[in-house]
Amino acid sequence: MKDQWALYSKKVMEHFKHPRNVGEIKNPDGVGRVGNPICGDVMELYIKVKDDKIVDAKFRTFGCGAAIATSSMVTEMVKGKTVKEALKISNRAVAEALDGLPPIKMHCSVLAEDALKAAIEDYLAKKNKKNK
Amino acid sequence: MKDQWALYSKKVMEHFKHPRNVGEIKNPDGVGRVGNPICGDVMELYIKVKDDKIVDAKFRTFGCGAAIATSSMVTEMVKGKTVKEALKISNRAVAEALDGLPPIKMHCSVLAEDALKAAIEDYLAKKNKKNK
Amino acid sequence: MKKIYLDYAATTPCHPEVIEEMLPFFNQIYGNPSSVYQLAQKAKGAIEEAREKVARLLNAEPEEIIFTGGGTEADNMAIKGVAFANKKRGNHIITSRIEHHAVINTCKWLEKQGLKVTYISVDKFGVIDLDELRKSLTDKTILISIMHANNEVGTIEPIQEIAKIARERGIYFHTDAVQTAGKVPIDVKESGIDMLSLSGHKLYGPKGIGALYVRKGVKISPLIHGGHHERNRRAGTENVPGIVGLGKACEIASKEMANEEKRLRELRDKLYKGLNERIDDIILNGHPHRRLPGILNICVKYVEGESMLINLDLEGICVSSGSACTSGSLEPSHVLLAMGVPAEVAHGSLRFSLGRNTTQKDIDRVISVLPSIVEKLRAISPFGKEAKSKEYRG
Amino acid sequence: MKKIYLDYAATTPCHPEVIEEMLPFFNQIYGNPSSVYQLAQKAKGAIEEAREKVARLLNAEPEEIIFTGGGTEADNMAIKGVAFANKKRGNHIITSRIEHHAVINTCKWLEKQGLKVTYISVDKFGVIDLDELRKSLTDKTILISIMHANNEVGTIEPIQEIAKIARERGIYFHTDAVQTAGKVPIDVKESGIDMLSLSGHKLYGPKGIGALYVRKGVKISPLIHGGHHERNRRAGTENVPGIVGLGKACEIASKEMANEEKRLRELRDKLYKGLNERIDDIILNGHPHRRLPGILNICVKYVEGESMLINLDLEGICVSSGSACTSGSLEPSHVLLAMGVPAEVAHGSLRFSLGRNTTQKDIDRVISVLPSIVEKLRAISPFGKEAKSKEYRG
Ligand SMILES: Cc1ncc(COP(=O)(O)O)c(C=O)c1O
Ligand SMILES: Cc1ncc(COP(=O)(O)O)c(C=O)c1O
Repeated sequence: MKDQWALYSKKVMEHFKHPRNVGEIKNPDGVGRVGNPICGDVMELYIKVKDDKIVDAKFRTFGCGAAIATSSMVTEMVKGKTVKEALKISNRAVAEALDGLPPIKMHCSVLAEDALKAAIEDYLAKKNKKNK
Repeated sequence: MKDQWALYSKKVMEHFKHPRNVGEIKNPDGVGRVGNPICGDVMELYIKVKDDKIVDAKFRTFGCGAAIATSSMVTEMVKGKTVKEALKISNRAVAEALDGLPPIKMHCSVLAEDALKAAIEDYLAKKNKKNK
Repeated sequence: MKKIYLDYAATTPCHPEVIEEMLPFFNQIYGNPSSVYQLAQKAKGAIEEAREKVARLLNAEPEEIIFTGGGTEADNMAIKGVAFANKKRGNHIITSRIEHHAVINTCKWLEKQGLKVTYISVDKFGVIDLDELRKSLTDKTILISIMHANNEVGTIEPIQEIAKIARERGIYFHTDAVQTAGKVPIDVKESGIDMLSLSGHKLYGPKGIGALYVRKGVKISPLIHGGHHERNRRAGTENVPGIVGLGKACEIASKEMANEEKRLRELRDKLYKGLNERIDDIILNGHPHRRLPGILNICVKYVEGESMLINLDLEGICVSSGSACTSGSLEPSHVLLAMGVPAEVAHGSLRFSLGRNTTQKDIDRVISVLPSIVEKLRAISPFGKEAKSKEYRG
Repeated sequence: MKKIYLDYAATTPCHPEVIEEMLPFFNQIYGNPSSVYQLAQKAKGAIEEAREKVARLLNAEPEEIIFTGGGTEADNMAIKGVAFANKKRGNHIITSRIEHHAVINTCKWLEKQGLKVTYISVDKFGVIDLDELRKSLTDKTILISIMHANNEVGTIEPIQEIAKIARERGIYFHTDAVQTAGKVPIDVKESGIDMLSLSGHKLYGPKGIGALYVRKGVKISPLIHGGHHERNRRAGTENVPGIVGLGKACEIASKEMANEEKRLRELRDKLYKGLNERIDDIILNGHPHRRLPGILNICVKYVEGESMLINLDLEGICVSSGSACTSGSLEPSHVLLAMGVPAEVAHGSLRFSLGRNTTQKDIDRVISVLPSIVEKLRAISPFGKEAKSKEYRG
């Protein structure tokens, strides 16, 4: 038998045990909230943007292990990226960065992508308003 | 677990291993042949009668373990009995004398009863003819 | 780290004596029970002895016990078996909303085949609504299938009353006793049960074996056709080691049940008390006392079940959750929903189920470990701040 | 007295390595594979490894393997599964007259549910009549189910040709390979098989576990409904030790098959030669060479099978008979009858099936013991005197 059979990869467990960037950003430049408590997962993602670069990201998540780990991972991945680059982060990329997710948990990575997109859209909408 | 689980009782096995009264009687007073090779069992039962008493009985059987054991037992049981007494030997009595038969094998004891009845009827028919 | 296993309702380890009893049947008394020679007849004999032991646990006759490949198969056999064998009598089945999927999905499939099924509601404790059941009876009703006790919350159903209702109308009554067999006393004769399912791996027997009790005279057709096994009611070469193991497990349960019931109830109540003192906003699910002795189901508000479960696993504690995320669907436990628990709360359910090897120390450990896990997860949760506030929709 | 087991086609002892592999899963890695914690995920992992091993034996993909409670369940699942899932496409099934009861009685039941079934004839060697099969195809035919090799006489069927016929018409092809899996090479891809049944206890794995191969894309509905196990295709808590044991058995078979096939064929042919030289009026049943390596089926004229079998058992030799009397019915083997063997001769059939532990010495012992048993029984038989005479109807 293989040495280790587990639901989640070591990387997922790492991020689940020690989630990065938990919390809120005061006066964020963008906030995304996706999911539904009735469905069992809700993600809130906050970003701080400077010169079109995401300089900080934080999250709060209600959800399973994969939901927490993908939230943590996606906040790590966006930091330092331009808004345009960040928009290209797909759910697959998040899952891969975690060394994969079990098939039944792939929807969590979709949620992470959606939360990020929502936060960026919020940022862009606010920016547009200001510029007008 | 019980010491001995087996299809057949010790008594059945005894009669199967060492069947009594195998063979034919030359000039029998009655012969019964029942069963059908197509059904897998055929019994031939021969009796010798003196003063209305069965003084000898022999058989030949094509059939399973229970068929052979019941043939052997029924020939033992009839010896020394009057014809009238012999007619009262039921299939259950044969089975009981063998310490029981498995339910799926009860038809073998029926065959033994039938073979005996057929042999006695043959004897009675012959006697009637003679007497006429 | 010592494992603390608190998921006995999901499955149990085999009792050491069960394993010992099974072993010779793998490669010593390995004959096919349908064969004639002694090696095979010994296997056949062992099956019949096991059948007697299972029957004794239920106060049934040995001929009324049919061995199956598990609890799910037993449920399928009972329900489909009655449906197919009684088409002329009717086409209506009554069950409940809180049955195991083995019953619910079998009923759903039968609906696709044209049968009618009524799913009875339960109250907030998970107890079947007997009035609704009575009202849903029709001339076409052929079967009532209501579980003996629920596997998630442990609530024990009033099966004696249900059996009475069924018998008065000449309707068959099946009960899924997978969670209760060997845990609480069952007397099929006294209770008027027509059919009853049980499963080996829930009572310290092996996985992949179960039994269906079918009262003499009940008309059901087989689920699995083939050879003459099990008196033509369930075909397939008998799983001899499994059957022997199930027999032994039932024998042990018959002896130990009374003591174990008391012991587990005490431990379980201590567990709830300890958790309730240390964690805010938790809810007890299931009936306060008409409940299986070993089951404690709670909802921890503002956090999701699986995330607690994985944290507990990291501490060597095995429990289960009715959370959707454990099964990959988005719907939380249909049982909790049927009991009126809001979906977002239901997602935070945890089931502790205690058993043979559970000790006071295990319970103490959980009480000391869970509060900080909940605290940590509530800190991550967007609803954490709502704890104790009225804003939360839960 | 050393037991001489020559009934490997009825069942096999577990391979010692199979038992060893299974043991930890009874009370160490006992978690329910559906649970989330590591104890459970290890069990889940072991299942997936076993699935790979079974797949490898057949050249299938792991996702195409569904674990069942045995060969009979696999046959039921394949046939009923196709029947229920393809009602709109048709209602006609083709099978043969020499199938195992798991197939025949499943088909008979479906006939009662309104389906049409054609039972194809075989020639005197037990080979399916391909012309008859072709002619019986209709627009409504949804399934052909023909066994890979017959369990009584060992004849191997032309399944590659049958698969081709089926594929050309877009009809599913199922084969019962319970007797062949692990005994002769099988390549589901090359052969064009859509579904294939196998059973653990026929290849040195445990009883009560089997598998159904279902090619990707084949539409079948489950036989057992309930939880999400086996990708929603077979519900019920997985029989983890059984699955692990089956996996190991398949792995061993993959390695040892080629040598064993040759060895058994030689031993078997010696057995026939020896018996044929020493006993008059015996008949070889089955195909002279397109036959399973380990099976020898003969009819011994003028005597009944069970009585030989019990005499052999008294000598410590375990064999089987197609005789009616072993099953309690009056009909002799449906297989021999379909092959044109007269009923009274069919009653005298004996099946020797050789396996792993069979040695030359065992064979020699049978050759030395059986002739006197036959002699003794022929002396008791009313047909004994007819031996070698023309009077006998056989
Ligand atoms: C050809 C064939 N099919 C099906 C079966 C049934 O398999 P199982 O005994 O695992 O139910 C058997 C053996 O019993 C068999 O020989
Ligand atoms: C109430 C109930 N019914 C049925 C089942 C199914 O039994 P098995 O796992 O043996 O198929 C279970 C457990 O899984 C259960 O808890």
